Amino acid sequence: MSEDSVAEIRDLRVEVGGRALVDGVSLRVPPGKVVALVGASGSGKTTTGLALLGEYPAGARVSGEVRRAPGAVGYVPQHPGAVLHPALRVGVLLRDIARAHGRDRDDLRQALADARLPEGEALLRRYPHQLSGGQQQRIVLAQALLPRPRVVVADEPTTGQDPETKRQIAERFAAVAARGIAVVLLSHDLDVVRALADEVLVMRAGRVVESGPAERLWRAPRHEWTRRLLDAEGVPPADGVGRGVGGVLPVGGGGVGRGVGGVLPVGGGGVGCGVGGVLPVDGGGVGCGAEGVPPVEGGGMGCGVDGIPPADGDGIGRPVLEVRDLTAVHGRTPVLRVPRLVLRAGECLAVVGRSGSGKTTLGRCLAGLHRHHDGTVLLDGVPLPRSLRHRDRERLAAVQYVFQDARAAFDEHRPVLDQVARTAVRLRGADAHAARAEALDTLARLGLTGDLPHRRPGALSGGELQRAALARALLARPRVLVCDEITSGLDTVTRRALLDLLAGLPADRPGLSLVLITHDPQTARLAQRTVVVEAGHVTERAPGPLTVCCEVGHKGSRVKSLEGSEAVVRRLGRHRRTRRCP
Amino acid sequence: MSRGRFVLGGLVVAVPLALALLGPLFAGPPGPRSVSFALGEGHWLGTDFVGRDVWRQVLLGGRTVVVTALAATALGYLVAVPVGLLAALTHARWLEELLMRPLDVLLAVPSLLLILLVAAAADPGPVGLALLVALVNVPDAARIVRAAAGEAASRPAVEALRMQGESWWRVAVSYVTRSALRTLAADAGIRLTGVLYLVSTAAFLGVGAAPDAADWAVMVDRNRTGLFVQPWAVVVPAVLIVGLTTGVNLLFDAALEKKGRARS
Amino acid sequence: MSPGSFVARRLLLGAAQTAAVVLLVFALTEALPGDAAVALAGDQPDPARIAALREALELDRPAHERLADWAAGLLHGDLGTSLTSGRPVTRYLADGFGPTLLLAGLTLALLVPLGFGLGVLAARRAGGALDRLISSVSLAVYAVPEFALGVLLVTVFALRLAWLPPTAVGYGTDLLGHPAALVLPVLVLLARPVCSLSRLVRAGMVDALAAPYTAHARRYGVPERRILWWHALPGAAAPAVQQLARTADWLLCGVVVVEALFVIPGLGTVLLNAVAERDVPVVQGLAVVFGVVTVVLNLGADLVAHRLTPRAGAAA
Amino acid sequence: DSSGDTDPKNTRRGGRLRAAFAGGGASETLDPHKANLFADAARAKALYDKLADFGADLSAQPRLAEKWEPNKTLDRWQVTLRQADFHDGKPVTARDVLHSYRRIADPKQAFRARASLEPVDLDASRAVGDRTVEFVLKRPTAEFPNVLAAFGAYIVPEGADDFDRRPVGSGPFRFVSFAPGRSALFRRFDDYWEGAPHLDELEIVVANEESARVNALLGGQVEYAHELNPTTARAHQGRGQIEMVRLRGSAMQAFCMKTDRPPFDDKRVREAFFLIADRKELVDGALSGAGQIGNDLFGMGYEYYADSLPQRTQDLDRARALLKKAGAEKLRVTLDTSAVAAGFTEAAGIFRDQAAKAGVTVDVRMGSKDSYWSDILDSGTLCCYRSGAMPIEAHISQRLLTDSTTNATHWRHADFDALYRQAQSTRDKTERAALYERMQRRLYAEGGFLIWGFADWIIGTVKNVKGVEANAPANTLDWARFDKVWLA
Ligand SMILES: Nc1ncnc2c1ncn2[C@@H]1O[C@H](COP(=O)(O)OP(=O)(O)OP(=O)(O)O)[C@@H](O)[C@H]1O
Ligand SMILES: Nc1ncnc2c1ncn2[C@@H]1O[C@H](COP(=O)(O)OP(=O)(O)OP(=O)(O)O)[C@@H](O)[C@H]1O
Ligand SMILES: [Mg+2]
Ligand SMILES: [Mg+2]
Repeated sequence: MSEDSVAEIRDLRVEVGGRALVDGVSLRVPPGKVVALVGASGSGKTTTGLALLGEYPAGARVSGEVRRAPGAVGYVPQHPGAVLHPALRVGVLLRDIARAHGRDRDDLRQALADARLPEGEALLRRYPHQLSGGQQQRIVLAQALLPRPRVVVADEPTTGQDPETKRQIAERFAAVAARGIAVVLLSHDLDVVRALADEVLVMRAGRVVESGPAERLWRAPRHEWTRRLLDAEGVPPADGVGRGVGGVLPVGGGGVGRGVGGVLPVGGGGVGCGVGGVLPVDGGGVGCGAEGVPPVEGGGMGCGVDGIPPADGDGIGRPVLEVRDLTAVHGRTPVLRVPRLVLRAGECLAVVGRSGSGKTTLGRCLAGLHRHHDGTVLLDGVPLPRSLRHRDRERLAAVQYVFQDARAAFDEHRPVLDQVARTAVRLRGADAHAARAEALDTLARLGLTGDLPHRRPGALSGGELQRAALARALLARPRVLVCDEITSGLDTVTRRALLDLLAGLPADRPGLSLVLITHDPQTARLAQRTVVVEAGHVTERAPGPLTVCCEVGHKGSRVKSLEGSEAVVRRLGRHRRTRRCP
Repeated sequence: MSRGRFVLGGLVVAVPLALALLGPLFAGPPGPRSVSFALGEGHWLGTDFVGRDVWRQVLLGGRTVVVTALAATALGYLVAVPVGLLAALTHARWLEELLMRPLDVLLAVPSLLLILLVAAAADPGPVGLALLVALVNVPDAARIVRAAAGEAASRPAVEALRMQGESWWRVAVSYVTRSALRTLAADAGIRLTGVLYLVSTAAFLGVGAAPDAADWAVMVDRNRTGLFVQPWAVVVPAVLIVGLTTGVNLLFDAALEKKGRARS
Repeated sequence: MSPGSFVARRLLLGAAQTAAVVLLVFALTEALPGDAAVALAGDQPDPARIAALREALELDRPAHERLADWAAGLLHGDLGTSLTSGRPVTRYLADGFGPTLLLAGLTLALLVPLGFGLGVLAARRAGGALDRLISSVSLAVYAVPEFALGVLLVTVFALRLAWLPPTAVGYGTDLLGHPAALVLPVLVLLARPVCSLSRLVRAGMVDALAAPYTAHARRYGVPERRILWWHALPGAAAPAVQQLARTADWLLCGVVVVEALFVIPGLGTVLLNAVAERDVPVVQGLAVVFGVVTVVLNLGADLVAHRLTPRAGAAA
Repeated sequence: DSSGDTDPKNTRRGGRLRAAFAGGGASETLDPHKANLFADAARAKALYDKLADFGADLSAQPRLAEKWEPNKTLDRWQVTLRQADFHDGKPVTARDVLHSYRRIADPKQAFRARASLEPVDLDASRAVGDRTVEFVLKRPTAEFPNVLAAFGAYIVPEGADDFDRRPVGSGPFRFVSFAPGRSALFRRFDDYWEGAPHLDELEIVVANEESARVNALLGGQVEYAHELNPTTARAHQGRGQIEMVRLRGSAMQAFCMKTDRPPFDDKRVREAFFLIADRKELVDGALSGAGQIGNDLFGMGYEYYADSLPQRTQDLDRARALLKKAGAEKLRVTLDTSAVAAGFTEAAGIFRDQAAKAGVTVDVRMGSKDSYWSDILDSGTLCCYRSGAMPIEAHISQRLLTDSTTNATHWRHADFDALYRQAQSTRDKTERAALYERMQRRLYAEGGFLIWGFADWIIGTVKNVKGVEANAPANTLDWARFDKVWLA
C-alpha cells in the first residue's frame, strides 16, 4: 500500500455466477480525502464499497487486490434498516461500539451530534422500527463515526435526509475528513458529492469509466456517461404531469438550475397545479390547516367540494382520497395530525418535510399500514378500513404504497419477478402467465432487464430493488400510488427516466393520483401540489415547485435550500482549503 | 461438506428405515418361545421379555414406530402450525388469546397423565392414540411456532405481501413459515423422538399398541428389566431409534444448510 | 399495549386457565374407572366394603357438589384433605415440592448455560465437525430413553466406579445434605432438555449469525462474545425460551422416571400416587399448582417473546 | 446361604438394617389396620403382633395367643394370651384384643381385615379375665385360628386411634420416626416377648421402582430389597455381590373364567382352556422361569393341598375336540389384563398365542391398573388373576362360595357351599382334609380358575445379612420378619 493511502483497491473483479459485478476497479483513498463513487444504479458502487471492508457477495469469485490500513472502519450501509437489529434498542450497538473502541459517553454524544441526531440520547432507547428512515440512516452514520475510524465507507449516507439535514451531514463529513479520516462516498446525490469530493470515480456497469479530481471532473467531464450523469441532474421532466390535467405545464419556464449552479429552481409562474386552472389552494383544495384550524375550504367537508368544477369524463379532478381529522400515534405519542387533506383524481401531490416529521406515517396511514390512528381516510367518499387487512382487493389495489425501505419489503426467498407479478394475479385477477409478462414489461421499462428480475432480492442493488418495488405497486393499476422516497437510491439518469415514466403515467392511466413522499426537489417538482409536514403537523402548502425548495426547518422562511446548501458547500470548501494550507 | 452431511445423515437413517420398511417381509413365521431373556439357542439376538426371538421382533417392530411417530408428529404440526401462525399473524388480541390460552390449559396437565386419563375414559385404538399424542403435542408445538413466527410476521415484507393482496396462507406458509423453517425443523426433529416414546409408554399403560407389540419403542421399554441379562433386546431397538431420529435430524440440518447456501 | 396491562390481563386469564385446568383434571379423574374407594379396596374388591368406603369418603355425593365444596375451601386457602390418608393436601404439596424444586432448580441452572452454550457453539460452527459432533451426540442422547440413561449412569458411576450414590434412598427430604446423590438425577434430567434447547438455539442462531445486523456489529469490532450473546441471540431466543418454559414446567410437574429411578419423592411421584389412589383432592391440589406454574412460566416466556419482537404491535 | 441359619451362637447383635420396599407414597400410615401393601405389612409386623400368624404351609401358628380352645360345636373359642408388653410397658390384655377387633370391624372404617373377622360376633365376645378372650362365632368355624392370623388383624392398645404420632404396639421394634412414602425408622424393643431382635435399628425405606431397589442394594444403600424381578435375580445370582432369597409359592398366577357366562358356562369350554395352557411356557415367559407350574388348584405346598391329582399338560387336540363338542369352534374371547401385577400382560400375550393354536382368538384388553380388581369382579369373561398366600380354606371362603365377596369366577354351587360348611363343622382334621380334597377335585375338573403357576417372591440382601427365612411365602410369619435377622 502506498504510504499515503489508508485503503486501496487494485484491479478488483468480483464475479457472481460468471457475471462481473465489478471489473477492473482501482481506487486509492488517501487520509483526509473524500473519494466519491458515482454512477448508475447497479453499476457496482456498493460492491466496491463492501470490498473495501473485505466483504463480498456469497459465492463470489474475487480477483485483484484490496488493502486497508489497520484500524477501525466505519460503514454506512445503503439500507440502514437491514443492519439495525429489530429486537435491540438502537443504543445497544452504539454503546458496544463505544466500549470496543474505548470511547466514552461524551464521544457517543459527539457522534450523535455529528450524525445530526441532536435528540439522539432519547432515540437510543427506541427500537429501529420506531425511527423514521432518515433517523435510522443517521443512527448508522453515528455508528460509523463513533470509533473514529481511519476510513469511512458511506453508501448513500444522505438519501433519506431533507435538504437541511443533508447539508448538515455534508458539513460533518467535511469536518470528519478534516480530521484526517478518509471518506469513501458512494452517492447519487451529486450535490453532496460536489460539495465534498476531492476525487471522483464514475462507474458504469461495473467499470470505472472516468476518474479524477473533483474540480476537473465537474468542469470538463471527459466520458460521455459522466456528461449524461451531470446533465440529467436538474433537467425538468421531459413532459409535464400537467398534461393530463388540463394541459398546463407545471414547470415554470425558468431553467431549473443544475442545483449548484446557483440557478433557483423557482418556477416562473404558471404552475399548473390546478385542475382546470383552479389553484387547489383555495376552495376545497388541500385542506391542511394547522391543528384545530378548520379547513380553509368553503363548503364543508364533503367530497364534492364547492368551487371545484365537476369532474371530466375520466373523473379527473374528482377527489379520490380524503383524509379527515387524522391523528396517528405510535404507542401513545401522536406523531401526525392531518385535519384534512384531499387528493384528486389525476393529481400529483408531493409530501415533503424534515426527516422524522411524519411523512412515512402519513403514507402508511393512507395505505392502511398504520392502523393506530383516529379519523378517517375516505376513498370516493367511503371510509377505508383502517387496516389493509380489512380492505378488499379492489380497495387494496386502489391505494398502493411503495415502501421506503425497498430491501425490507421484499421476500428474500423468492425471485423478484415472481413477487412483482403476484400483484397482478392477486389484485387484478390476471392469470399467472399474463402477470409475468406484464411484470417483465414494467420492470424493463424501469430498466430492470435481462436475468435481473429472475434473481432474488439479495442479488439486486439498492436502486434496482427500489424500482422493482415500484413495479410491484404499479402492477396493481392503483388509483392512488403513494411512493415513499422511491428515487433516493437512483442516479440522476435513472431517476430522470423514472420520473419521466411517472410523469407519463397519467396518460396511460387517467385518474391515477400520485403521492410522492420525497426529499428530492427534482422528484417533488413533478407534483402540482406540495404538502409540507413539520413535526407531525401539515403546516405548509404551496404550489409544487416552490415548496420543494423550502427549508422547512426555519420557521416561515422560504430560503431555497439548494442555494443554501450550495452556500454551505462553498464555505466548506474554503474552510477546508484554509485548514489544509495553514 | 454439505454433501458429506447428507451422506452421514443418510447412512445413519438408512439402516433403521430399511429395516422398518422391509423388515416385515423377511420376518417369517414365529418360532417357538424360549425362556425370556435368553441368549443363544438359535436366537442370534437372544429372546425378549416373553421369550420371543428379538431379531424377529426387530424386523417386525419398525413399521409401527415409523408410521405412528411420523403420523402423530405430522398431525400435531398440521394443527400447531396454522394455530401458531394465526396467533402470530393476527392483530386481534382476542383471537390470539382464544387460540393459545386454551392450549395452555392442556400444557398444565402432564402429557402422560392426559393420555392416561383420556384413554381410560375411552379406548382410543392405535389411530386414536396417534391423534391423542398429536393433540398432546399441539400446544407445545403451537407455542414454538408462534414464537418462531413472531419476528418474521412483523417484518415489512409481510406488510408488502398484504399490500399485494396475498392470501393469508401464502403469507403464512410461503413467507413466515419459510423464515422460521430452521427452528421448526429442529423442533419437529426432536418432537419425533418424544412422540415415539410417548407412544410406547402409552402402550405400556394400555393405550394403543399391545404392551407386547412388536414395536421398537415398546421393546425398549418392556425389555428394560433384562438390560443386564440380555442387553440386545434393549440395545438393538434403541440404537435403531437413535439412528432413525438422529439421522432424520441430520438430514434436516443438511437440507437447510444447502438451502441457506443457495440463498445467501 | 403496555407490558403492565398485558401482564395484568394475562394473569387474569391465568386465573381462568388454572380454573380450567382444575376442571379438566377433575373431569378426567372422575371419568377414570374406579374411585378412591375402589383404589383403596385394591385386590380385595368386596362390594360391601367399597360401598362403605364410598360412604365414609363421601364419594356417594354428586361430583359437582364435591367440586363446589372443594372450590369453596380453596377460596379460603384450604386445599382440602386427602381421601386416602386424611392428611391435609398442603402437606402433600409441601413434602413433594422441596425435592422437586431442588432438582428443577439445579437442572435449570445447568441447563440454561449448557443448552444455550452448546447451541451457540454448534451454530458458530454450523456445518463443521464440531457442529456435527454436538448435534449427533445430543440427538443420540435425546433418543435414549431416560430410564436407560439412568441405569447406564448408575451402573458406571455408582456401581462400577462407586463415585456417587446410586439412589437417594433414605435421604428423605434432606437432599441438600447429600449433594452427591443429586448428581446423577440432574444429569439424567439434563440429558434431554439440553438437546432440545440447544437444537432450537442452534437453529435460531444459524439464521441470526447470518443476518446483516450481526455482520454489522462485527464490522465494528464488537467482541465476538458480545455479538453472540447480545446481538445474535435475541433474534434466536424466542422459541428457545418457550422451550425452556416448557422444560421448567416439565421439571416441576412430573419428572416421574427420574424420581422413581433415584427414589426422590417429588411432586411427580405424589401425582402418580394420587391418581392411582383416585385421591381427588390431592390431584386437584396438584392441578392448582401445575396450573399456576404453567401460567406463570408461559407468561414469562411470552413476555420474553414479546420483548424480542417489539415490532409486532406496530406492523400492519 | 443366608437363610435358615438361626443358631444363636452365630448371631450378632447390633446394627441398622435398611430394607427397601415398594410403597404407597405420601398416603402411607402406620395404622396397622389400614395395611394394604407389602410395605405396610412389613412395618406393621415390626411394630405390632397378631394373635396368630401363618406358617410356611399356611397353617395358623400362635403368636400373641398362647393357645386356643374351641367348644364342641366349634362356635365358641377361648383364646389365652401370652405374657407380652406394649412398647409403653403396659401388658397386652384381652381388652386390647377386643378393642382392636372392634376397631377393625367398625362398619364406618371398612378396614380390609373386616371381612376376615366376619364369622366373629364381637358384641357377644368378651374378655374372661385379663389374658383370656372368649370369641363367640356366628357359625361353627373349624378354621377359626386362620381368622386370628388374618392379614391386618393386628393388636393395638386399647383406645389407640392416632397412629401418626408415636404409635405403640407389642411388636419386636418400637417407633422412632416415620415419613410417609419415604422411610420408617424403628428401634429394637428389648422387652419383646419372643426375645429382643438382633438388630439395633430397622429402617424400612420406600423405593417403588425395582431397579432403584436393586441399585440401592448394589450400592450399599440398603441391606435388604423386597420384590425383585426374576431377571434381576438371574443377573446377580451367583455373582457374589448380593444374595437372592426365593420365597417359593408366594403368588398364585391364574386366568379366571366366569363360570356363569358364555362361553365359560359350558364346562367343556373351561376344560378346553385348561388344556390349551402350556404352563411351562407361561412360567418361562411371564415369570422368567421364577416359579413352578400350577395344576389349576390354589395353594400348592399348603396344608390340605390336593397333590394327588395328576399334573395337567397342554393337549391342543383334545381342547379342539372339546370346543367342537361345545359348539365353540372359532371361539373369540376377550382376555382382560392390566399392568397391575408382574407378569400379567406377558401371560396374557403368551396365552393369546397358545389359544390361537387351538383355533381360539383371544383379544387382550388392557385395563386400568388402579381399578382392575374391582373391574374384573363382575365384568368380562376371562381375566388375569393373582393371589397372595392364604390358607386354602380362606381362598374357598372368600372366592368360591355363593356368598363370597370376591367370587371372581362366579362359582356358585349349593352343593359346594354345603361341603364347605360341613368341613367347618368337622372337628377331625383328617376328615376335614378329605372334604377339602373333594372340593378341590371338583374345582380341578370344572372350576373357573386356570391356575398355571406359582411365582417365587424374590428378595435380595447384601452378603452379611443373615437369618432371612427362605421357606416363607409372602404374607406368612417368617416373611419380612426382621427380628430374626442379624448383620454378620
Ligand atoms: N449477490 C449478488 N449476486 C449477483 N448479482 C449481484 C449481487 N449483488 C449485486 N448484484 C448485482 O451487481 C450489480 C452491482 O450491484 P451494486 O449493489 O454494487 O450496485 P450499486 O452501484 O450500489 O447500485 P445502487 O446505486 O442501485 O445501489 C447490480 O446489477 C446487482 O444487480
Ligand atoms: N414507536 C414509536 N414511538 C415513538 N415515536 C415514533 C415511533 N415510531 C416512529 N416514531 C417517530 O415518528 C416520527 C415520524 O416518523 P416517519 O417515519 O413518519 O418520518 P418521515 O417523515 O418518514 O421521516 P424520514 O424522512 O426520515 O423517513 C419520527 O420522528 C419517528 O421517530
Ligand atoms: Mg448500492
Ligand atoms: Mg420516511
